[in-house]
Amino acid sequence: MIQIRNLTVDLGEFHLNNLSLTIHDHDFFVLMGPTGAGKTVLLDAIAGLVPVSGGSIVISGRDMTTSPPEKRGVGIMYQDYALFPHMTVSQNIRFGLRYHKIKPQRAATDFQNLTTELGIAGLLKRYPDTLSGGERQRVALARALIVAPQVILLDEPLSALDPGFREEIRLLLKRLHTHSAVTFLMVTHDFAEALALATRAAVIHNGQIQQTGQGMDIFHKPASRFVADFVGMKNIFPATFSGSSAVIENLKMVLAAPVSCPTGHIAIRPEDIMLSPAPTGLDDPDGTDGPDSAATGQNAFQGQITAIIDHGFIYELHVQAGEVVFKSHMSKAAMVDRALSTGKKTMVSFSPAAVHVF
Amino acid sequence: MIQIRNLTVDLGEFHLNNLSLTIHDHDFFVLMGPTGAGKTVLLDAIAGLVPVSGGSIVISGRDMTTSPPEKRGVGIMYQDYALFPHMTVSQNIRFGLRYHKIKPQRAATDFQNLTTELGIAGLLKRYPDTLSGGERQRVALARALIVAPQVILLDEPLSALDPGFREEIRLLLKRLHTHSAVTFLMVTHDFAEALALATRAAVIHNGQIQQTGQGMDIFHKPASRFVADFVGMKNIFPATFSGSSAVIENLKMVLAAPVSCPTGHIAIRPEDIMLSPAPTGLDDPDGTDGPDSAATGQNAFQGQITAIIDHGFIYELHVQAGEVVFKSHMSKAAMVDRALSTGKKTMVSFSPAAVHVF
Amino acid sequence: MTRKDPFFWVAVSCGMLIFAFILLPLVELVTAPSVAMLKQTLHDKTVLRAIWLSVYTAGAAAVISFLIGTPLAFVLARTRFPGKKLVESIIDLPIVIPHPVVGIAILGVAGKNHWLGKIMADLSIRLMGSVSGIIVVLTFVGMPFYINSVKNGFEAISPRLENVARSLGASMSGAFFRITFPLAWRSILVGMIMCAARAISEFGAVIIISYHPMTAPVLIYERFEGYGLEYSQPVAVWLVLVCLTLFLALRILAPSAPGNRT
Amino acid sequence: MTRKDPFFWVAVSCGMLIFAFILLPLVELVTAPSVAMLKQTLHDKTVLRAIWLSVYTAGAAAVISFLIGTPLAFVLARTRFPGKKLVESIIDLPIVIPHPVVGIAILGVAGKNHWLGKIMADLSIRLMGSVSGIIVVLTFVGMPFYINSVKNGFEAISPRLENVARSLGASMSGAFFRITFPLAWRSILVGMIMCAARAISEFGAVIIISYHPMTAPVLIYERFEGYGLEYSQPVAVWLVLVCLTLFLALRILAPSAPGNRT
Repeated sequence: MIQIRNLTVDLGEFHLNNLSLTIHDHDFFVLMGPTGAGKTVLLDAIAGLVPVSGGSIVISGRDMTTSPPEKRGVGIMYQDYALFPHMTVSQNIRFGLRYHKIKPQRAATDFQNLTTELGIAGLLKRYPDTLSGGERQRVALARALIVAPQVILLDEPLSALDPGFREEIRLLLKRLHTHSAVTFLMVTHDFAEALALATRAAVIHNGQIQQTGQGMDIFHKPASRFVADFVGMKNIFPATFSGSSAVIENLKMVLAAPVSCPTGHIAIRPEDIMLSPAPTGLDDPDGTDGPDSAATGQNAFQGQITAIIDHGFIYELHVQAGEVVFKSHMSKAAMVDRALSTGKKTMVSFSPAAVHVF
Repeated sequence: MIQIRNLTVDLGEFHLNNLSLTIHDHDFFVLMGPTGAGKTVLLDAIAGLVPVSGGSIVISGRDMTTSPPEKRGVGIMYQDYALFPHMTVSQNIRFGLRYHKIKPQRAATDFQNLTTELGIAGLLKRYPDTLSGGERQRVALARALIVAPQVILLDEPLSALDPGFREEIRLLLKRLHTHSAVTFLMVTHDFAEALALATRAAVIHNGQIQQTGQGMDIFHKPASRFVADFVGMKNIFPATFSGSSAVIENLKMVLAAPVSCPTGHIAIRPEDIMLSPAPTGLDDPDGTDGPDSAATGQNAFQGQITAIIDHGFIYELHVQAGEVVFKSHMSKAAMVDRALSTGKKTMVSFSPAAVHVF
Repeated sequence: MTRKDPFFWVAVSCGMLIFAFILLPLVELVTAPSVAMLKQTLHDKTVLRAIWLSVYTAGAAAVISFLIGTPLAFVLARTRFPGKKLVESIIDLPIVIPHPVVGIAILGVAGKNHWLGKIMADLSIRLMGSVSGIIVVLTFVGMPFYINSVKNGFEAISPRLENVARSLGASMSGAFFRITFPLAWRSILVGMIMCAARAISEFGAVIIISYHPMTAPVLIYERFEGYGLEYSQPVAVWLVLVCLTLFLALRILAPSAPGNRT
Repeated sequence: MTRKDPFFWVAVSCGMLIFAFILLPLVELVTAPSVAMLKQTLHDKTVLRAIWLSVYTAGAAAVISFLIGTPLAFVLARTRFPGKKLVESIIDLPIVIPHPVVGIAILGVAGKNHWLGKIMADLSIRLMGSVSGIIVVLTFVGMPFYINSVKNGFEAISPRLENVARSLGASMSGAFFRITFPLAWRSILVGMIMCAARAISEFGAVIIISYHPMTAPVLIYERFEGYGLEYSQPVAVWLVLVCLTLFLALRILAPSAPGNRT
């Protein structure tokens, strides 16, 4: 078990601010957060690679706050794999063996098993710069795992890989976790990875933990404005509630269930916000992106498009209804076909079930 | 009129390869293409800033192929605006005046009108590094326009701006074009910009023009594999046709209209590819992303998810049906709700109208 | 890097040793002569004349480098051509030639056996034992520092600024003088200071070309040889102060990575 | 940059002038002595001894810099601390001190008036007129070049490699000797060559410390003073060849931006 209590690290740009977190033995714990949130600093702090200015780190009951990295039993795998370029694959993997009291015969067996399991037995004499990204990653994993650490820290292990490879490595990580006693702590900014791998997860922002729990819980029940934003709910508004209706600015809307507290926030995913071309509420007969909702939805407002932002594969449309700006996502094709443009009047609608309250 | 004939430029990394292009007087011509396609090299060649190794550039009937930049009457505005940092806004705008035979009184009036129209009359004494991105752009526009060039070249004028500003500058560019006799040539990698501004457009790739025409024509009727890919049709397959049906690999599908030639390509937008969870063809009752099509579509194949790629706001799913891999886009929420994952069996469907033939 | 490891303390000890090695002689040099002696040295006309000659000739070398080095630095910063590496190596050559050899090499072409020497003799230009000779050798040793610094300065200015200026009607020289030059003044100044700092320290090449008139380093050497350590120290202190002033100006003007310059 | 503009031709002319200025003296130097004379010079024991002394002492300075400069360079590359800029400035100081002043400053602490000189006298270490004295001044002038080069080399190696090594159980020194050092050998070699190249050219500081034993630059000076230009040139040619070999090695080993080093 890793117990982090009120950890404070100050590296100028990057910092951790009174951070507390508990990771149980054999968890596959995934820490999510945007770039600069402090994810890598936290890993470095657990590994003992940055000076800690306050708080404590206890690993398996021993206070490791000021222990040097080599005494912690914590393996680390960086995003760029950090293989030793002047050593062969075999030398890379064996690097740590001399520092651990592992019997030569045991070490040889472990080496054999690991390289076979990771599919790198054929690469042993090659140098890192001749390997593909996926191969490097496997070598880095083998190097970290052969010394049997208590914890292995993974810094965005999938983000530097070709999309086609990710799936394969994801399955490999899951298998390695299942077949070993090692606790995995992985950081990522990709939600899908977290959902696919994590036994538990947390969201970090500004050097502090925002929310801890199951991946699906965080996705469906964000506990704060930041987490709601992080899981992709672009429409977040402070609201006042009465029964199962909510008021934001001057717009009143229906919720799926009654809310007890009088004030809070509502959040709506941009995919759940429908735009229908005619302010009369008439259906789009083309029907490629769910016009049904516009017809049957109980929440519908008249608005005007104020901005169209290109996000590469989709457009984000900002629609002002009263004082409120709703953000909706639309495919390029749908936008071209409907000839939407700034200044155009449109209906905004969403179903009560799409409104998340926190 | 700008007539470019067989233009060849070789700058190592960047090159133009026998490129021909005609731009009419007072066009707002938009040149689209991916990074590295040769867009900026073409602008630099028209402005006379790179050595040309073959072909000719004729501007308003005069062969300018080897003229120095200062003799061409071609203004240029770079993406980073390239304001002179050691001069005030006023000095920047007036920079070109001394090289042009403009009467002082006329120049003073033009200066007044331009700065007023562009809303920068209040910034004249400030230095560029104190200005916002939008302000810098207006100053760069004023500097280029005050010498009344025949042509103004715009290098991705909107890409460095905050999304909120883009709309404003887009309208400004349209107004400036309408109110002046200047020919505008703009390069961009954003389709929406092209559609909003262009009177004519072209797609450039690998130093050559791929297709020229109206923006909407290029979007709806891509003439080549590259253009189809560029306008976002991720599913492009060579196909054989007979009547109104097409065969790709071993899959037979229905088209909206009969095709005369026996072989060619078909292309389908990833947004038009629907996935339905049950291989029985049963509808998804949730209905947020158009399940109707799956039920009514005449083209439906059984497949298996082979990869899930995170594109930030949406996921791209690769589904293998027979020998063919279809790519579909799906929102994060939809994917989480349906619990799709690699290896899962699913139905792929799309309407005959979604299949583009070329 | 944790402060507990013995390795860290080995490194710190090495650092202390190096600081002592560098600072002890310099501190001793500056503190050995009494203030009265330092003041008195300033009344010695020979010393003043030598320091002034050093400053003046080093300044002249910097100005000459500025005049003929700036256009070359600009071309090197803005064009690519085959053999550019060789050209840059040739410009760096004076840095690696041992200092007395520089003097001997220049005297080699200034003598009457060489066509250049004959032309100079016809024009009654004499390098041996003359101020012009000193300026020539100082320019020779200082020029590479000027060109490298200014080339880096020009490279840091976007060619797009010149492009825009030309599209607005300016000729190449117009764009250079109205845009590039005013933006590069800082690196030009740094280059001139580096050139002057290198030139003012020069001894080996100068003593070959000109024992008289005497520059400050030659005077220091003469005093040392003729009268011993104590008499050379006060002059040395004043020269070091001039050099440190230049060094300080350099650090202030060129704050980024000035480590391996000068 | 178009080749039509007059400005371009001004720049090219300046370039030609500078090349002539640099190359004419060097070509004349190398071609003036006949091959027979050059060969004969190599039979002169004094010349051979002087060149060997120069090579040997410069090499010793490079080795000393390697031994005590490497740990300091590593600490400077890996840590941030207040006053780091000052420390780096102190390391650069020897570059800006005029060369004869370096010799005088070092003699200042080696004399019997200084506590350090007394200790050295007790240990019967003599700097004046000794090989150890030459090595000390050459180390003084060469050390900054070594430290700056190796510091840059260490900075180019990702600290993550050391981090991983430590997470695998290596101590700080283990990580340094098994990872960082083997990866930095190229910049260490470049630093040693730069240090040696600077040291082998040194004249002003050496002539103060030691007229005898005679290094090559001092011998060239002596021949010039005693016998004239013709007698100094063959020795100069051989020394220049040694320096150019080092320069070439440097260019080959450090291909990226070696412009303003050496």
